[in-house]
Amino acid sequence: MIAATEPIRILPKSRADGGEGQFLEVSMGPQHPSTHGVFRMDVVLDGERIVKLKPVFGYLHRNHEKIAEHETYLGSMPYTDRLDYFCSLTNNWAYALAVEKLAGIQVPERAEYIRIITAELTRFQNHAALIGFLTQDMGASGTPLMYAFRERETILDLFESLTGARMMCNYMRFGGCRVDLPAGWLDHAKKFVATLPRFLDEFERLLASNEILMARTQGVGVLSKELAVNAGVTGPVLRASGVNYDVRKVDKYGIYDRFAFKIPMGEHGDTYDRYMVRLLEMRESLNILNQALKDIPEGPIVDPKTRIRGFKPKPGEAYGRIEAPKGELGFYLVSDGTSNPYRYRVRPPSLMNLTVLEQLCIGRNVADVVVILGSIDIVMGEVDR
Amino acid sequence: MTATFLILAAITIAGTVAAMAMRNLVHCVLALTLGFAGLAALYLQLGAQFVGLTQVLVYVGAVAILAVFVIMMTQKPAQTTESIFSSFWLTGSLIAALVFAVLGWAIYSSRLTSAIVSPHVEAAVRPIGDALMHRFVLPLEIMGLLLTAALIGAVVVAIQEKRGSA
Amino acid sequence: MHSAIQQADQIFVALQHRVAGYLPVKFQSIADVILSVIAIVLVFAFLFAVTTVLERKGLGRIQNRYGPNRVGPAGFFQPLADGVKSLTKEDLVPRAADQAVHFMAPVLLVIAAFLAYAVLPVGRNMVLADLNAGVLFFFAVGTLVELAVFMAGWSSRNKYSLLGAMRAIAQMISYEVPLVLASIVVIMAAGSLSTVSIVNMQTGYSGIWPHWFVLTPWGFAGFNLFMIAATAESNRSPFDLPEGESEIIAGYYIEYSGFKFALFFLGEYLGMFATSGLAITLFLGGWAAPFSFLTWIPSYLWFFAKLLLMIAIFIWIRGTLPRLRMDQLMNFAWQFMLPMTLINVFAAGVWHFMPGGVIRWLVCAVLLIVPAVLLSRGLKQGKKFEARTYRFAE
Amino acid sequence: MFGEGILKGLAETARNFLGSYVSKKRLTTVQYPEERLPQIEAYRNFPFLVYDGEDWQQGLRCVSCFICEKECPPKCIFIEKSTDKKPDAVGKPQFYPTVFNIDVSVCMSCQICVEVCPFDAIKMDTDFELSTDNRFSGLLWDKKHLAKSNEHYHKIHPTEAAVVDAQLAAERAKVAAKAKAAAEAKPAAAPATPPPVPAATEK
Repeated sequence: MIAATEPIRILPKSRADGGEGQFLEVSMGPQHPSTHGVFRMDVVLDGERIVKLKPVFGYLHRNHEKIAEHETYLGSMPYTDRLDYFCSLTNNWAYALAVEKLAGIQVPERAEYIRIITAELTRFQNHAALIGFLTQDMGASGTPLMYAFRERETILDLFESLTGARMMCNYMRFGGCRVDLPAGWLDHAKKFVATLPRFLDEFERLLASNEILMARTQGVGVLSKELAVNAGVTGPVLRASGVNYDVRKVDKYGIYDRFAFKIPMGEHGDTYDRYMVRLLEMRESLNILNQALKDIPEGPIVDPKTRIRGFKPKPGEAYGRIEAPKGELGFYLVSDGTSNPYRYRVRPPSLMNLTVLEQLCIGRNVADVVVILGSIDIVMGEVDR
Repeated sequence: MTATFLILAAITIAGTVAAMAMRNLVHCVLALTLGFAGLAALYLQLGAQFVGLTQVLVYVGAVAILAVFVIMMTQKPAQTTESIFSSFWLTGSLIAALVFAVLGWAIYSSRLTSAIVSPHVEAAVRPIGDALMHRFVLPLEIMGLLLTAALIGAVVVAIQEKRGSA
Repeated sequence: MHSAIQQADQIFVALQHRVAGYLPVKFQSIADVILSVIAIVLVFAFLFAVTTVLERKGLGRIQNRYGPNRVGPAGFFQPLADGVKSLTKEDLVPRAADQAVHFMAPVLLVIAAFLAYAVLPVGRNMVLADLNAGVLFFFAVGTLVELAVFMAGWSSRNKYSLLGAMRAIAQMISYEVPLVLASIVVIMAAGSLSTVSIVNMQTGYSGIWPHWFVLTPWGFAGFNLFMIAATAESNRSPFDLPEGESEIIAGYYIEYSGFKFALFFLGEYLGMFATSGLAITLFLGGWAAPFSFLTWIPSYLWFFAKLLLMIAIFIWIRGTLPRLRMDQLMNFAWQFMLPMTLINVFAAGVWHFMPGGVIRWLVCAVLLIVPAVLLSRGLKQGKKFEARTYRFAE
Repeated sequence: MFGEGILKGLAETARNFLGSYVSKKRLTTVQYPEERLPQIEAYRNFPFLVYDGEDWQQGLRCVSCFICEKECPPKCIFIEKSTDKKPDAVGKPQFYPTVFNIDVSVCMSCQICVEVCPFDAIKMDTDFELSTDNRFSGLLWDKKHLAKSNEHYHKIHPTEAAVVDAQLAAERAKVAAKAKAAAEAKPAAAPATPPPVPAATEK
């Protein structure tokens, strides 16, 4: 927002830009209803057409990486919850994976299953909420969002009864998970997962063939394959552009190779594809969940050899990455043999995906910017760290 | 000359004077709109509903909005600092006085004014429509044709400009 | 008509005359007008209060929530709480704002919104002014709203409000054309611009069925076109771009707070009621009962029942649809609404000159449906927008 | 035909609108102050210090070993060690904290302190209504405020507390046996430690 005393600044159009008239410079954010947190876009408008867009972030910077260098390895775990606060369990997993690689820890099978179940539930609720937010940005007065949150509540209840917290789970541990599934959790989860296809059907009936939604998203914010790959975009945004890259398939981390699931691919790389790819991914997540909930074995949930206190991995470095709901989430750790990491670096998918925002928005409308931003799916906690 | 007429006339004149005297362009347009509205009210007071309401619809609804839109799109919202009195004010007022005199003479010498019928002629919609469709159908059609031509011309010009810039 | 029923129907008219009758004859006519104005202001302000609750509760239920349910029984005193809140809030005016225009905008908006009710017959003999150009009056007053919106958007000296005002004016001007054209079919059929005589045209019955204009092909199409245009005129979802909560935050009234904000809110809802009221007057028989055996219910109740139904539909649509984009909105206005309304005028003419019967129905229906399908295909831009199928990678 | 998807969507919202009156399951809202969800056993929010027995000062299990203070990620714990010793939960003479403060506004309820505590002295509470009108002293909880009885622990996390109690009882027996052996070996030594606090042994 401009200060009240400041006159409205209008940039003169140069001849090179074509035509007469003036540009309008608007600062969208950091307090704007659809910037998904404290994010700012310096937008130069020609009428309502975007001429220039500069993403400005850092308003939510919390020094995550530097703090982690002064924490013990375990002490950083609760902080990872707060990166992408919608998917704390996948963040936990990525960090645990990196430390396990660093220290060479094996994870018991039951823990792997629990990790996959929680991660896929996380993916489901993230995508559902995202589609809700996306349609909210399109002005659907929150109806799809509320439907998504209705289901998300139940998933969060499951998380709460397992981990003790709804969002800041802090559940994974090096070499496994913190606590075992409580009694009756599996039955409850099975019953709930069985109801989810019905919710997806409802979602599709509500939105998928809606003409307004199609008109608002098809052909909007087209991300080409080349640009996506060059900019390091990952996750559903990349797959919507037609690049077959999913860390679950590429790395087969955990025990993902045991499950049969497919990766939905987009073709046009526009907002509609990004939206549909997520919708289809949710169905695939349900596939994985059904298999995992059926096959989960009994056994220990944590490698008994790992120590909680005085955990000191041998000197070295490791990069652990997973397919988080928003894309490839990686943790790069350097150990010098002490109890805290020498270097701790996060590769946040939101930030990498956000870098293409300007290219997607140039030439579009103000109304398209919020939709494109919504379809990229950012969480500022992860972007700014 | 009733009280209503006096009030409405005062509003109309005040609006138009303000439209000339104010410094901020948007204020001028808004004052002008007040003048238009006052005029419309005068028509309504005379019982000419159709004319009065068309005055509102066209002048307040379209002309004023158009003017305002143009100002909003093109002008910097800064206020002018120069004097509102042009250096040609003497010439201007002379011409105005002349025009006014001619108009006044024309009205006073006209036969229409000498034979005022009744102030309560109901200028209803139907007679106007009848008149437009029967007696004045040719002028109406010509006007329509002219406006259509102007519209098409504007579109053509706009398209050419767009091509030129692209 | 039975005299007791008649009394119930005319109770407010009688009351008005009774009260005015206490005054000297000289002041009676002006007292009549003042009483009607007071009644309109009170009733529609009350309806506004009720509608805000109903909208929030209805939207809540659509979204599987409760909606407001804390203040008073079932939350129905919520508007009181909102009113107290907006009255006690600080009235902020930006320092760079044009103070006078900033102040006048909401006032003008509310005045314009209330003026429109002067020509709406809310019941038998219940109209403030039976102008013989009533419909024209309605549209003329409607243009004042545009001016108020412009004043609000421009005077706030805020870029978002400027964008909002630009959007609002462009949208309102564009949709005024189809709005007027859609109502022209009724004026053609009724042969009058007076709202009262338009309603009177529709009060008859064939058997039990009413003579509403909506029950003809051109009337049905006209009603739908009118409602779409009215939705756009009153800035309701899916045409709520001027407010565009998620895009330009609140559009033209972003810099208003407290009671002035409430006035904008009020003006917007009043505009919605007024256009709905006009749609009822033009197409849905005004205060006439839907079936001949229901005429014993007082006429004003029918009017408000229809109005509430329209409001419910507005809420329902708001709870479902995403917003259009500016260019799509404009395309819709000029590529679909305008041709359709013109075709509808033509169809109404055909209906007028054809002898009654099934053939007339068929001809008119074909005349309307075929272009509607063709034009909607054009809107999809040659199948550019369609549901897609996706491939899966292993 | 244009409008088909819109109509489908309208049907869906209408179904949900009516459904919210028919099925209670659709309405997920809980009318909070009057209506409360059943407490989930695993739920955690803000730690407390466990004490055994009646007297919170005597029964405090904490031995002020500073592990939690060191491990706490946001560093919201502040401990000062005593100079004298008192018997701890299993009967060994240990130091005790003279000051034990946790800052509510900093704590993020991550449970790390609970995990690292070797003495089962600090556990997670379930009370989430911690708001106060004093943001300075009202949000800095001291030892007295933090201390909660073992019964409270049993009430909020029964399964977990039972396991902890069993472990403690086993250790206590071991210590008692050791003490007994020591006492037998050195009968002339100073009188044995006072008997363990009864509350924990009841289970």
